[in-house]
Amino acid sequence: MDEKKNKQRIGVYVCHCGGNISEVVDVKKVAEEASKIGDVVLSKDYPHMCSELGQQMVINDAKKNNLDKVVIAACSPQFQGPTFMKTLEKAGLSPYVLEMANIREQAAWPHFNEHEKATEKSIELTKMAIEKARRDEPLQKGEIEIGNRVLVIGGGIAGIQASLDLADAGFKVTLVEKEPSIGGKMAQLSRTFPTEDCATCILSPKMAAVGDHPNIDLKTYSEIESINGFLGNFKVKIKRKPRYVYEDKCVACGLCEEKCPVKIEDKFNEGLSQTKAIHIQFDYAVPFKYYIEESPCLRLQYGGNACGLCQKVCPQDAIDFDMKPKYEDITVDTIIVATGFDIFDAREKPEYGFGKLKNVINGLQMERIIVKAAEGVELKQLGKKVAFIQCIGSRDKQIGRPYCSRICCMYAIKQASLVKKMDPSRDVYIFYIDIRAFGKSYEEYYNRAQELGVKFIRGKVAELMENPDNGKVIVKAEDTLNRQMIQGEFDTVSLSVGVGPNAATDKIVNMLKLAKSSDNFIQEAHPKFRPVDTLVPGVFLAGTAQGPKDIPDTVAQASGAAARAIALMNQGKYFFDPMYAFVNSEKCDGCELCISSCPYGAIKMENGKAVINAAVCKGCGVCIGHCPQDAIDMNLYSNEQLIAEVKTALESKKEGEHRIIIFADDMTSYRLIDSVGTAKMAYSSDSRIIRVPSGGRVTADLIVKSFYYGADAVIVADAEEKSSPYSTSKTEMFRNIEIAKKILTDAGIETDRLLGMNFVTVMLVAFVKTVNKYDEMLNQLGTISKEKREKLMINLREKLFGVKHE
Amino acid sequence: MAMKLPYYPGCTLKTKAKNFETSTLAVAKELDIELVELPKWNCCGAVSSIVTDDLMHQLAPARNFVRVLEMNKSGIVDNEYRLVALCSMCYNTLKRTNLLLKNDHEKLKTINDFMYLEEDYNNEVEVVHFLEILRDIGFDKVKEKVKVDLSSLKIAPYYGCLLLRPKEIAIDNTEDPRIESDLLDSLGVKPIDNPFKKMCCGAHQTVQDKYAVARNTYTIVSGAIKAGAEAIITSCPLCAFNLDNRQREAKELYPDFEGVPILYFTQVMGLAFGVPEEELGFDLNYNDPRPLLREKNILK
Amino acid sequence: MEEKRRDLMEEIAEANSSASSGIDDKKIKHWIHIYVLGKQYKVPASLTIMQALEYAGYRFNKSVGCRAGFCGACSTMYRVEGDYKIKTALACQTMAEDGMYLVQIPFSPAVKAKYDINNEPYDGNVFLKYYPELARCVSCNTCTKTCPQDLQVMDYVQAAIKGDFQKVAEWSFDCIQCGLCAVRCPAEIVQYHAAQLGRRMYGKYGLSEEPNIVKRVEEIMSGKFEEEFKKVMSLQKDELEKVYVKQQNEREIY
Amino acid sequence: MSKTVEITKEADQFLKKIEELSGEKITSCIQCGICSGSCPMINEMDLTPAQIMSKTQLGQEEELLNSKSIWICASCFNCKVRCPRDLDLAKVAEALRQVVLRKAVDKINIDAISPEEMMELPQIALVAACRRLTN
Repeated sequence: MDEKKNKQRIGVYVCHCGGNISEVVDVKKVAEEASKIGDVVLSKDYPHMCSELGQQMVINDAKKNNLDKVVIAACSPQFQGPTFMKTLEKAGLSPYVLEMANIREQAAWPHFNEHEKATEKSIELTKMAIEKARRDEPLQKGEIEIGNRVLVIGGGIAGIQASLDLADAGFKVTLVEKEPSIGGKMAQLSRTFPTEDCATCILSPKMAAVGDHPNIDLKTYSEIESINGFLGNFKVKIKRKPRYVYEDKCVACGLCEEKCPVKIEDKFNEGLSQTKAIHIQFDYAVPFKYYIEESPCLRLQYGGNACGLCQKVCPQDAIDFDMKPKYEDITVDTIIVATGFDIFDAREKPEYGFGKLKNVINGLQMERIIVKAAEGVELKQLGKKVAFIQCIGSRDKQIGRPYCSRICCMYAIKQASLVKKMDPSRDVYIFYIDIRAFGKSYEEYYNRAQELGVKFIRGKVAELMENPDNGKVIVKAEDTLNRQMIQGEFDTVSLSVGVGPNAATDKIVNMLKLAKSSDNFIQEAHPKFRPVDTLVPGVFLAGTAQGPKDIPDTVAQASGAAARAIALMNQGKYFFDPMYAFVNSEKCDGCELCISSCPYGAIKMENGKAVINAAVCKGCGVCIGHCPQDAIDMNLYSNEQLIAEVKTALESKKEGEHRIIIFADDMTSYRLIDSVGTAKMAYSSDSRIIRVPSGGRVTADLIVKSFYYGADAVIVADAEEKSSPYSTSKTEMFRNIEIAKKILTDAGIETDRLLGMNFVTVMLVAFVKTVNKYDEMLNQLGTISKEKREKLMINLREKLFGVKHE
Repeated sequence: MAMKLPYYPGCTLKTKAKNFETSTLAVAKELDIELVELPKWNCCGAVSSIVTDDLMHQLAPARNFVRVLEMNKSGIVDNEYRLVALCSMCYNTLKRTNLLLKNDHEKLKTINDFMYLEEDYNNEVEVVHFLEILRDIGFDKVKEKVKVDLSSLKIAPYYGCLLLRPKEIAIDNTEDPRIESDLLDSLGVKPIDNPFKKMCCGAHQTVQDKYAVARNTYTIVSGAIKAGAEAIITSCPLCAFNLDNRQREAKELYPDFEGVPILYFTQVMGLAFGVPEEELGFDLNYNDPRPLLREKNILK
Repeated sequence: MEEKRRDLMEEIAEANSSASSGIDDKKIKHWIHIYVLGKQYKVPASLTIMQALEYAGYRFNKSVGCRAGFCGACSTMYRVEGDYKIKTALACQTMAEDGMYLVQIPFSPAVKAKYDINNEPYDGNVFLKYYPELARCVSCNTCTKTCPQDLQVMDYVQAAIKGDFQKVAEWSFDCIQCGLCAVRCPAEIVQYHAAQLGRRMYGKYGLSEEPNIVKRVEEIMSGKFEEEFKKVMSLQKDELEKVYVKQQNEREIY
Repeated sequence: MSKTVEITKEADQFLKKIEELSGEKITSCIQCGICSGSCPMINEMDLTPAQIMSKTQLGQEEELLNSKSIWICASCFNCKVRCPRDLDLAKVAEALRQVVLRKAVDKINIDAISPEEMMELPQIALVAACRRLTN
């Protein structure tokens, strides 16, 4: 390393920032101090580094003095970092050999009233940057080849829309649907609010389009078995369940169904009618082909030559009872998850008697009844008095579904309007908690329903009972606006059931290592700005898999997901910062501890050694603290670099002075500290901020060593869980802190000196208070004796990992 | 080898509901369960105190838990910390205090400090209801003991509140309980589903406003009758009192109201097991069930 | 050893004599301080609380009775310096200690129910019928801690709630009705009256008749003692005194 | 004639007091009224359970403490197991009762109960009544 030192040629530039810095910090002195450090071949100060001229100067110097590292002491790297990285590229250098000393946000501004200190701090920050730069590698941007193959999981309206958009844009889509036909829940619906146009009429053309789109490979009655790999190279195994009918041969003549002796309940009609063991899922199914349901079919149950009538009558002999599941392997570049929702099973709320009282139905059954009624088929008599009960399986902590399902109010209003229109003499009530008509022209639709004479009672019905004499349903509730109990008998009560993630969702979530939000739906990358992305590159969300949605939102989001996928694939390449961890295979002893620590499944074992997939790794760095062999390290924030920064920060600590080392995560805390500076909020100038990718990157080892090198207090500042891009960072941070605290205690050092904190970017005051509190605390505690500090290092690795690893 | 369990009778089972206790002990014997009464147990307080700052009323249950510890110490029971309650109110009160002390170590400490004359309680005890014990040993076991054919009887289970609510103490699904009808099934009795089986009888309101309670009694009992029940079973002496004795007031309010006998579930078990009539103490039931039972040739 | 013991006995004798016969204080070696109604008094050691109070100049016309620990009239409540616990005692039975803060409880405000046990059914609910507040017991056990007779008061209260006459009667048998339990009870129960009801009911219905008593009652009824009675009634005061003394002395024999 | 409720500082203090006593976050009630629908004593009540919640939020102390409802509540917990916000109204009612009882008020005079009834009542009835209705 020493001899490496000698080879380096580092250029240092100190920026005045047009007075912002120079009015507080003695920039000349900073430049002068920097120049004294080995390998610094030039050190200048300049009014405006970010100006055209400033950048040009760097380029020229770099070429003239063939610099191999550049340190710019100016504003926050969050601010002008990207600019100067480009500058370096222009100078023919790797953009990753740039280090910035943040002397504006971290020195000049927060310590504007103590010039001395500000200058000292600036000098140290610059030194730290130099030491980090010294250890920078001339890395290049990582990149992956991406093709144009997309997997869409789920053939509901979301999946259909996304597939069509992608296919139309010329991408190759594989659409996988577990049911025999695409269409999803929308296919079951009667009409759509607020326009009341029939769902079938607007859906079936799209389904047909999917059916015969050259760019769409439709795989119905199929399930995803496994997904491996990553962006640009997802390996997918698909299970084709046996239909027992050859799709290519079947012409849907229907003879088989006529002959089939086995009647079963029709799931598509939510069990309100019957169909045969061999049937087509519904009238406009795509593909419009027959299939046999396994369990009820006599032949498939008893084998031999039981029944088999369908086979006998089939003119196409398309029926094959020996059909087996087929497995297909495909490779895709991106994936759109559109697994959709399931309605709440009202039997989980027995007090409403669903499945027990014959006149209590759920919202989806009501849809089917309305559809069929239009066709002249009466699946169930609705009678003259109909009640809708809202929020069944929504907004209900009792069953762990505290969220609003968003669609129930509107579909109930729609259903109420339709049944009222069917028979205006009907008395229709909606019992609600709040009517949420949030969408475009929804409120107006709500109003039309009121004008039709639908009565809205604000009160949640507590339980339903049957009048044994006439089988009618007794509904009792408080009219909370009237402050009176009201009661009535109804011919039909429809439970407006809420929605939850589809039963198939978890399987997919686990395969892709996606995150789930507290409501069990899939977590998007950012609730505001990345609503259809996931944290897994190349995986996008469409429709209700991400949360309850109505059809317009679902379609919009589906198109959004398609667009995001297209934007990514069109580049043909995927670039990413080389900020990833890697394993030193000499040191690795294959203990596999790191594998479980990685939330993204980026680490795999290859012939006895752990290997990290750079493309999958997000660079959170939590794995590093898990390696007993110290075999894992990462780019941009290597162990050596962080230690060097810590050392430098503490070297020039004077007698009686103390230092608070603050590790700040790049995403949130570091920016927060910038804002504190920008707001010129003063905090202890004894603090030294060290930028890290995540709180979880700060290993116990690093913390302990910080104390060893003379830190009097260490604060690890990480993003509040929700605003952190790294799912496990918070927990890992506290894990490391716990370990470190034990070691501190062993050495007789107060654990109060170590703090882990989670911030969001607006917690300016909280930050300032914390740092100043620590400043005061240290005034009392004083510095840590040398003996104690040395005690820390005795068998450090054993202390860190319990047992000694050979 | 009989299963020996610490047993908490509760005040009422020593007085107004003697028949509940005698019948229970009788059927327990049949099932080879020995219910060992807690020494010097004290009244649980009947209702659990539910304001945050009232510890005084948690004392009574806590003391009884200490009694269980003593029973184990002195070897009266062998490492058996399940405390069996019969009366629903006692069950609820004991169980809730037990939960409270499990979840709140501060309060547990305060109580232990206050009861400095007793040995410390450290959440050893688990409060269970006799019905749970029956379910644990299995209703099929119960079935084996049936000697008398009760198939002609139509009985509606009544749960009331305190076996089911709040959820954390429920012995069965809070909204759709089955345990009592399962029991009746195993006894060869036809269980009748009463939609009002979970409705509160009015509990202690019976003291200050008996007619308010009578109105509930009317709803609950006639609900059962409408469903075709000839009798109702319960496991709570207060429910029993309200559903049984308050039929008197109900008749005042609703002249055409016809009552039915109210039985403790253990009395029905006793009948099925052929336990001698005197141990079932039908004389204490306000509406005498014996005529019905004779008419069905269950009693001579 | 012997020596020591004698000294002690002398001390006590001395102290007592000084207390009762008011011999001059100079002779007394051992003093303690007590507080009565907040006022400090210096009194000789080794007196009962009652004697100490009298030494301090209090004259009892209430809170005193048999002076032998039977009548329960001299209930006392006190704390001792350096101990938060509130203590109870019978003033005539307990030695005064240094640093006692004392108050006499001449009477506990308690209403006794009126009943005629001959017209009461032998039914457990009788307790609640006359003393419904029993139902308010919170099992705090304060009564037991308070009882100067060391009775398990809470237990017999609980027995009363359960309507167990025998337990109430047996567990409350030594009650002297001092009333301290009732004064301290947070549920405002009058334990000792309930206990008395229990004992009476048990006595009448719970126990079988005692043959000797039956026999003696018959004798009385049949007028067996009329003669003697008349004789005594006819005596003059001085003669009567003689008889009394004689009879008392005969007592001494056993 | 409808009267206007003043929103006062005291009102909030009363709310806080009840929230503390009951341990329930009364402000999170959404007034769905399912409690009223679940209440077995509703026909005996002047204020519905849901009203009790909203009035407590507004700190209408007098109206609440004088209401019949808080004394009719039999603590059957049917509202608690149904409340979509998992609030325990039985606790709220008990808290309100305690506010009254702790002023050394008894809601029933157990001495006034007729001897006949006293002989008939089961122990638990009286014990429970004392716990819920006397101080």
